[in-house]
Amino acid sequence: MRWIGDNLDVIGGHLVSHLLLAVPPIVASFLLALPVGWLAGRVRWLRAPLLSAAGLLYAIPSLPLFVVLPLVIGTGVRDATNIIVALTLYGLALMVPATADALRSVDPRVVDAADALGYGGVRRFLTVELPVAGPTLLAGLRVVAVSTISLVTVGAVLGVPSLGMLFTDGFQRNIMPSILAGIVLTIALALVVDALLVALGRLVLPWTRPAAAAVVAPTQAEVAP
Amino acid sequence: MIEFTCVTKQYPDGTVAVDDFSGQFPPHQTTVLLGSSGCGKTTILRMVNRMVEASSGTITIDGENIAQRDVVPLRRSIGYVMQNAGLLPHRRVIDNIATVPLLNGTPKAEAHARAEELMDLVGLDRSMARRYPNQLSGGQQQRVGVARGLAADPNILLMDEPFGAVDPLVRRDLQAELRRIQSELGKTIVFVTHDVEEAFTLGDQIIILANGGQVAQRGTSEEILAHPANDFVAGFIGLAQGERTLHRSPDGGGVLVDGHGRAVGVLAEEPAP
Amino acid sequence: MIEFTCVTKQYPDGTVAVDDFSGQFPPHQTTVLLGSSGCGKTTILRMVNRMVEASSGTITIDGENIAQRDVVPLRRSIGYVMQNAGLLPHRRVIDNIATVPLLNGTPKAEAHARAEELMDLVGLDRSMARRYPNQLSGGQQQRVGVARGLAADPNILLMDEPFGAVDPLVRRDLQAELRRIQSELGKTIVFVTHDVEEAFTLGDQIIILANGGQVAQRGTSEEILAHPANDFVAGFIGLAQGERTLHRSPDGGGVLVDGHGRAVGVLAEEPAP
Amino acid sequence: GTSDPMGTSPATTDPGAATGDTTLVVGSQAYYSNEIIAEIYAQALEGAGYTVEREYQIGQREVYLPELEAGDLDVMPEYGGNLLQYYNSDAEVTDTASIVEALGQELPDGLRVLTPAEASDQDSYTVTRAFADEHNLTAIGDLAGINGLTIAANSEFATRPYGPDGVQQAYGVTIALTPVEDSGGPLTLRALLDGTTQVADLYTADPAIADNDLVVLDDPESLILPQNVLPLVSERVDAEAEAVLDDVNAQLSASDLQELNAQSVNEQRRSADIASEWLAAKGLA
Amino acid sequence: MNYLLDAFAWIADPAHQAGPNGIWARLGEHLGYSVVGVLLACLVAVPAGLWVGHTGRGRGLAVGLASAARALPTLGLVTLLGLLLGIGLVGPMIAFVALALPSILAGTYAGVEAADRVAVDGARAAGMTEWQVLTRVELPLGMPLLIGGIRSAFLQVVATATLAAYVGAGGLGRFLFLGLRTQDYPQMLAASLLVVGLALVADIAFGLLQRFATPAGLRTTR
Ligand SMILES: Nc1ncnc2c1ncn2[C@@H]1O[C@H](COP(=O)(O)OP(=O)(O)OP(=O)(O)O)[C@@H](O)[C@H]1O
Ligand SMILES: Nc1ncnc2c1ncn2[C@@H]1O[C@H](COP(=O)(O)OP(=O)(O)OP(=O)(O)O)[C@@H](O)[C@H]1O
Ligand SMILES: [Mg+2]
Ligand SMILES: [Mg+2]
Repeated sequence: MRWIGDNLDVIGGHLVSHLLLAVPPIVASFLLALPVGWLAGRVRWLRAPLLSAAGLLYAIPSLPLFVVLPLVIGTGVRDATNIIVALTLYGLALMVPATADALRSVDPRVVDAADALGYGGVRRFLTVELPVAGPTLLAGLRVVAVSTISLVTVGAVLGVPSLGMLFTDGFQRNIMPSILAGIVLTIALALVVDALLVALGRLVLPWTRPAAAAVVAPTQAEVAP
Repeated sequence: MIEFTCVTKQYPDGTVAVDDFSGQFPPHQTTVLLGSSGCGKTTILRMVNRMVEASSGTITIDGENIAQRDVVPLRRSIGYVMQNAGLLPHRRVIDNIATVPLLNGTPKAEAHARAEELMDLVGLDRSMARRYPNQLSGGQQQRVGVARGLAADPNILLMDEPFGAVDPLVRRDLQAELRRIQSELGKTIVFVTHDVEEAFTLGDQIIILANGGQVAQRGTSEEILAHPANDFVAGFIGLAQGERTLHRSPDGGGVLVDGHGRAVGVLAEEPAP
Repeated sequence: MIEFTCVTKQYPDGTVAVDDFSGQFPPHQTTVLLGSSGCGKTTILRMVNRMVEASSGTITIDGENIAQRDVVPLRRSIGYVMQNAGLLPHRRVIDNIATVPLLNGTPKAEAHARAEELMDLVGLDRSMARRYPNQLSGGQQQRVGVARGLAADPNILLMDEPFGAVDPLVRRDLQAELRRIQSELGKTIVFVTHDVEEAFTLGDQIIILANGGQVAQRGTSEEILAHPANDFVAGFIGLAQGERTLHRSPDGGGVLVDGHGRAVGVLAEEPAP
Repeated sequence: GTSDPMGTSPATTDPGAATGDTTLVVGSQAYYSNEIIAEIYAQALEGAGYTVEREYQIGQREVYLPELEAGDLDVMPEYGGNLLQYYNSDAEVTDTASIVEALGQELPDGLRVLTPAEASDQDSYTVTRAFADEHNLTAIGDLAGINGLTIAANSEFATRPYGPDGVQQAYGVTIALTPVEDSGGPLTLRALLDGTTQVADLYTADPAIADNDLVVLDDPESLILPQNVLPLVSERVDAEAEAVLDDVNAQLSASDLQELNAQSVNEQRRSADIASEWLAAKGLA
Repeated sequence: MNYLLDAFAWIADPAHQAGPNGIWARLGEHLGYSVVGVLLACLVAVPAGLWVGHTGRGRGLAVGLASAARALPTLGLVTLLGLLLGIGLVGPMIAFVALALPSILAGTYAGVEAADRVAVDGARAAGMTEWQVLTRVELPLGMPLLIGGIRSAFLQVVATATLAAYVGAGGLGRFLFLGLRTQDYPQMLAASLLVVGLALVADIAFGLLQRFATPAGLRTTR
């Protein structure tokens, strides 16, 4: 444990770079998944292939992806761009199906009502379907955020600074506290970001607040003991 | 005046929901489309604001063929109240009511002021303005739906079983409210229901539909009750089952019972007021 | 005979749904619990088969305190029909009907044979036996629900707004069917509804409930109509609004109109049969 | 021309405008021992008035060599044999001098290696003291005739001249490979210590060898490539900087490297502290 | 693109296919590790998920745990377990199980919860015991979601099972690491392609299974 006290600056630096590496792919996969998920929900015959393709992205082993991706996108292996693009791909693997589900789960009666009120197509998508799908989108985004933060650590193998460096270095030098600190901080960072997303959700999706739902007609069914 | 001429609707899966329907919905009156489930009531109603496109035939509003009009302005010019209120769950009550004026570019303050007046009109407390739909009871949601339908001050109001999902006490309230509002505003209302009582309560004119949007009879409730056009109509409104043939109960007390012996009401000796 | 003595139900969240309810449901009769939404009807009903446990008070069936009985055999011995049928979506109609006999270990062939008889009884074509619930219309599903409730030949049948979700024509059919079945079988039925007409049609005894399961009045439909116990009851059954006070229409033809001028029926001169 | 929003890669300076620039970028592998050497180089260069940027813990050669070629890195501590092998896996050389010479031809334009140090960190056939005593082992050839031998090493060990095929030919030793991919790290060591394998490929500067009293078997046929430490540098390393690095390398002995590594692993000290102490002790500070 | 073609050529080369170090053997090992890892995870996650879904208790805890398990960095876990356990399959297997847990747990309780509440209520009122409610109603109705959870868990484990080779075990990771270490990129890519191919086949198989497990009554409509 002494090691941790002696290396707080190192750990802190890794924590910051970790966060900076994690945020762009989380945002990017959310934004990119919107059109793809929309397409998967809208165009019937595209649905299965798009969702399968998204699922398979997740099956690409990360190490080779990090090494080969630069050949495709023309960056250096250790470039943040490389890591961000790779993590965005993994994020899409999770976010595309989540988005498709979320958009499909919008009550068709709400969409119908919007049509009947005279919403145009784009406006309806942006101001009705998207916000109404918000809670489900948020659930998907939370999964993406947590797993992206966990995946950032893999970059350490290539020399991209992140909490993962506490694993590689701690491993070589047999410093258990280093590895443990890395694991604990990664999980903590993920949970903090997750909590922030939940808070953000309450802010931008005020109608889903539990206090709001409390006045709804109560359910009839009580689960008997 | 809304006028259907030989309108047919066939859905892509081949279902002919409405077959050669013709009919007029006179201005400033409530026309009720009455019929059992699946007979095509909703389809007819939704053809008026082109939520459903007619397969053939013409529909005119004040003589103008609606097929020539842009759908978005057409829809904004017609009020539409749906069974489950169809409110936007992510908008506050006040914004839900003001939806169409806001879409039309009315300044927010003005739209909201108008929405508050409408809340008064439909009997909603203004304190509910900032709630979300899921914070309201079913009956309150329905009132919001009616207010929204009236927000752009449309000449035409389409109502598709608007009170179908609320409990009977509340339903009776809402019907009374609608009658009051209609007596004030005099809109052209097309009202869909499968509830005979409701149709008789609200309709200036009633169109009883059989399957495929076939008109079985049209007229006022009294015309229909006194002279049902055929067995189908008599059965539908309950005459055939003896439910509308009332007898004095042998127990006395002026209680009237129907053909099943079920108590229905009390006979007042003086004629109708 | 089912008997409630001073039964109270408070839900974990603090809602007192039923407050000190006492009452009897006589054997071989239909008792209707009538009241508006949230007044505690379902809670009372579900305490009979211990789907809801009473917080205090005793409930006995034929003198035996149900709290002493094992819930599983208790529930299997009582038929239960729910609003939306509550069928198992992954079981065929025939298996849905035979659920309880199969649970009780009745051989499959025998249980199925019995289930087919029940299909006849509730007016379902046997050809539907191998369908899944989602391949049936709402009214058909409801018939399956009734058949399932009767499958184990229970003495008691609990029915919670069993016909609430179907359209009025079908509903009238189902009510007639139930009356026929009851006249054949003579079960002890507890029937929950918020529809006054339905209560008057089906109930040998009617218990009108106010909030918290407070008994506002109990009696036959004629007793209640002739002598409503108080304003609440009069309002609830529509007497106060003039809906049950019928006048002869000035148009003649024997048409009777209510206080709103709505046509309700035709007066027959001879007294009830 | 690479985009770099996070600022994780070195400030790229246009190679064309490099003349007179005294900022040098020193990198290291993702290997603590390499980082210590890099830090020694870095501090020595700073002592000579250079501005130094540090890019440590850069994965493997496939990651940092392209960056060197691209001019993003200027100084990288390397190991002669492996570096040559990266560019030419068929190279048949066995001593440091010829390795340096061969590198002169194999290295891409713009890169060169400087004078190697005595210190080296090379592959080995290492056994436990008990196993060595039991079978009377001092050299690899003594393993011949022992049945069921396995060695824990990285997977590429199989393709090396000193791998199972090589020792079979040169020494008549039959040995199977258990691939463990941590490059002689803790897993390899553990496999040896808990008897999963009888032999392990540890790097000779690994302090674990002394700590666990392990025996490094001799290689009289010189199958194992020497891995002397040598700086791989870019064109921006001028004569003056070269002299600084040569001075350091002249003092870096094999035992020094082991001692430096031991400080890092056993005392968990930072490379910066270890490096500055060593430089001071050698009078290079 | 060239690399990709070379990778396909590498796979097609018969010399790389047969034998204990061949593609088929490694594929078999890889599949074996994945199946075992996912099965072990099922052993824990399915009962736990059923309990959470059925009783509604511990849901917050389950969600939190699933989230934490998702955040658990595999690299950290593998290095930690390496230091603790040395080489061998045990360490990676623990990592695979940890990786598979969240999806299976979430799929299971979501599946049970998604079972139509009215149907469940009806089953209970008909006199089913809690066990019968769970096994005859909630489980069959929740099966598609449960299998969906296993499906995504399996995909993740297949991708990660390459790590087994890091600590001396087999699987397609062998090709991957050898290719990486010797700059034999076609071999490394070939390994990745094989992993993705395996995932594709598994995905299709699970898709069929999911369709097959969807109760007939939920599939057919009028
Ligand atoms: N989008 C559609 N595609 C295919 N068939 C449809 C569609 N919408 C309705 N139908 C069919 O058209 C017929 C008429 O439907 P419609 O909704 O107009 O009936 P309705 O009278 O409103 O019934 P309800 O009282 O149940 O609302 C029905 O047979 C229905 O199944
Ligand atoms: N599980 C529960 N937890 C808390 N409160 C409940 C629960 N179930 C019912 N309630 C409350 O108890 C009261 C009575 O409910 P109950 O379902 O018995 O009414 P009901 O008369 O059947 O109404 P409805 O006609 O709407 O079915 C209501 O206020 C309801 O909100
Ligand atoms: Mg309709
Ligand atoms: Mg109820």
